[in-house]
Amino acid sequence: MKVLISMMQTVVDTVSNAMGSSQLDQTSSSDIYVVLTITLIVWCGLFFYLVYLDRQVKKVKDRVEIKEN
Amino acid sequence: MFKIKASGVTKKFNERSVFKNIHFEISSGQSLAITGHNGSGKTTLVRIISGLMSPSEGSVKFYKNDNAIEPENVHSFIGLVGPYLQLYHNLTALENLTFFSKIRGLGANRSRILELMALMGLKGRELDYVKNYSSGMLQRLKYVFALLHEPEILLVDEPTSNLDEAGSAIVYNILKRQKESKILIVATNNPEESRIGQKRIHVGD
Amino acid sequence: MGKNAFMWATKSLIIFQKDVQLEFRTRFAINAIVLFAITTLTAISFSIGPARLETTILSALLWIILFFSAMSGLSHIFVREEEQQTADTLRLVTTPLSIFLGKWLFNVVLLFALEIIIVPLYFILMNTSQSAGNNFLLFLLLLFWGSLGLATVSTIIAAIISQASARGALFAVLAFPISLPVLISSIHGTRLALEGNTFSECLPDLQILIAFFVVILTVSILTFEFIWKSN
Amino acid sequence: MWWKSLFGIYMVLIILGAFLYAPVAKGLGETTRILFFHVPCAWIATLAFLVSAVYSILYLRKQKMIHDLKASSAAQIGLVFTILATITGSIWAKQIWHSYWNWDPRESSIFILLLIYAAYFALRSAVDEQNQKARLSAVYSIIAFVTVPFLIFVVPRIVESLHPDPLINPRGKVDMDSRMSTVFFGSFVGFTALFFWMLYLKIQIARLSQFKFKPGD
Repeated sequence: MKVLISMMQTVVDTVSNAMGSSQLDQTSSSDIYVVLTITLIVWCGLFFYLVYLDRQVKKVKDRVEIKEN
Repeated sequence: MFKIKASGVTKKFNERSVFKNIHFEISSGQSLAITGHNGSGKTTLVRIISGLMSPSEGSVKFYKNDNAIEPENVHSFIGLVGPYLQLYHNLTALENLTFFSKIRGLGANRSRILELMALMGLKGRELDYVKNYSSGMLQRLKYVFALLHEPEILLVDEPTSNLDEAGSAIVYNILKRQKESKILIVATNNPEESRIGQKRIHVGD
Repeated sequence: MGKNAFMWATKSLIIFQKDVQLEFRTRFAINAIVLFAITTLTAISFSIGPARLETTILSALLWIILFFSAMSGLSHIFVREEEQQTADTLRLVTTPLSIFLGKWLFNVVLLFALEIIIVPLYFILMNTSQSAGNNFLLFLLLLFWGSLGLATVSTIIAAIISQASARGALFAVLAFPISLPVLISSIHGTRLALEGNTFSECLPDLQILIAFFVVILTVSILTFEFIWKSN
Repeated sequence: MWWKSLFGIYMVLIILGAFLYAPVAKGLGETTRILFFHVPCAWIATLAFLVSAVYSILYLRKQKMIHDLKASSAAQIGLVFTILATITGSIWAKQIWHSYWNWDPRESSIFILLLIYAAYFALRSAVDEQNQKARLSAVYSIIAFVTVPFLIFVVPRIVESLHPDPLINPRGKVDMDSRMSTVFFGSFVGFTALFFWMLYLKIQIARLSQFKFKPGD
């Protein structure tokens, strides 16, 4: 899981500085990366919360299954 | 020859089960007494048998000469007397009963209504508004309502509630006659009355 | 099918008759609905004074008054049965289908009775220009199908809230989204009719009103049985 | 477990695509980016309503509480997405028409859906007995479901009837070139998968919370 996060981080950095360096002068276009990173952060937060929930549900479900049968 | 067969009847309200798989089978000429203290679910069971309420599990089936009667036709064979049943207060007794007899497809049936009202000791009170009836008179009127269509199956929840001596005597007589050739189900917490039923079911605890 | 089609038709008529008889005794629903409409109407016409409204506002206002009058009066038919605990007696006596149709018929007649009083009064009080143009027959047609749709929606939603405990404003909250197709089409159609457009221009609205009425009546008949059976 | 992380990466690609890969529609500038999130939200709102209505029909047919549980879970998620769609919609309208709300047909239909969800939950909270709550809300969601198709014909008339002179509506049908539409449909698929995953989780949690656990175990 740790590997996954670091991988995504590198993707974002490479993309942003690849684009950023060539278009530093147009301030308006650099704003788009702010929005992009915020969206990515929001998505990562949501995604990890869902994965966390998924694991919790699995844990509780196994415990219930054991008790039922 | 009528038969009621209840199998595995269970009722749950928000996870609290009022009673669990109740079985009984009665045919014409037999009677059943449902006993239990207040709040034990007697009324719920009566409501389920009469079709007012469906059970959480199990079923109540009705047979006429051993072939099943579809649920929507069952109501024409059932007469129910119960404290929770109300008649239309703003109509007179006669208007109430004419409506019920017409809706049951028996037409105005005035003679039958008057005869039954006389039997229940309500002679001369036909044109009074039901809201002016005392609770005892109302209970008697409910019997007239229940017996209007000569039901094969008579369900009575607390037969003599609010009734005086004379009223109870009339009711016992009716129950006895119903028992002879048809089906009678009585729900009561008064032990003396529960002896009316040949078979017995205890509900609660 | 013929025989029992006749049977539940007569049964619903009997129930309708009983409800009319009861209504004449108490006059509860008719008072609520007519008084509401009249007070709203006078309030509006008082506030606009001599001004002459644009047809858009005129038609929108008419249908809003009709909708909220329906909301104030059309729920009694079911709520009264539950409150006086006569619903169980009715459940014992006949099938849900004839009960629904009887109650539905009562609401339709009640709404039409209201409209006979309110619509003429509306056009008088709102001093609409009696220009020869406006197509009154078309308006009546729209009014007819629109009210049928509105009465059907009110009846089925009244049945739902009569089983719920907290009633209050729930009736309008539940009924509004469902009646939107009726309200929008009839407001739009009435505007066209009042502006004197021909029948063919109003046809789409009319078709929607008729289609909606047929669909909502069928769905109500199919689902009423589940509402009515308390378990 | 692995397909979930795959889905995670997929959505990251969609987001990257939305911001970097897809071109902007003419005349709308960067604001078109919101298209990739606003429209799927509206789609999920309708999809959730459909799923809820289907489970409601199943509940009425089979009288099993599990169906009611699924119907209300789908409706809850649907409500969240309807609110999201309404907010993103009005932000976008603010950019293009300089006003947060002007009853554009799309805005009105989403708003009506919001009304239906609100009414659905108002009804659920007004009934306390479990079976009755399930039954009445199931019937209501079926009736509401039947009304929705009519709204598609009827809603465009709101604009005409409320302010007859048709509004300038540059957005109209956004013409998409191939790059834009790939990201757009990718986002659709992604959001639909997200919805069903959330639905699965919500249903499991609701089912499990019915069991009473003693503090010990």
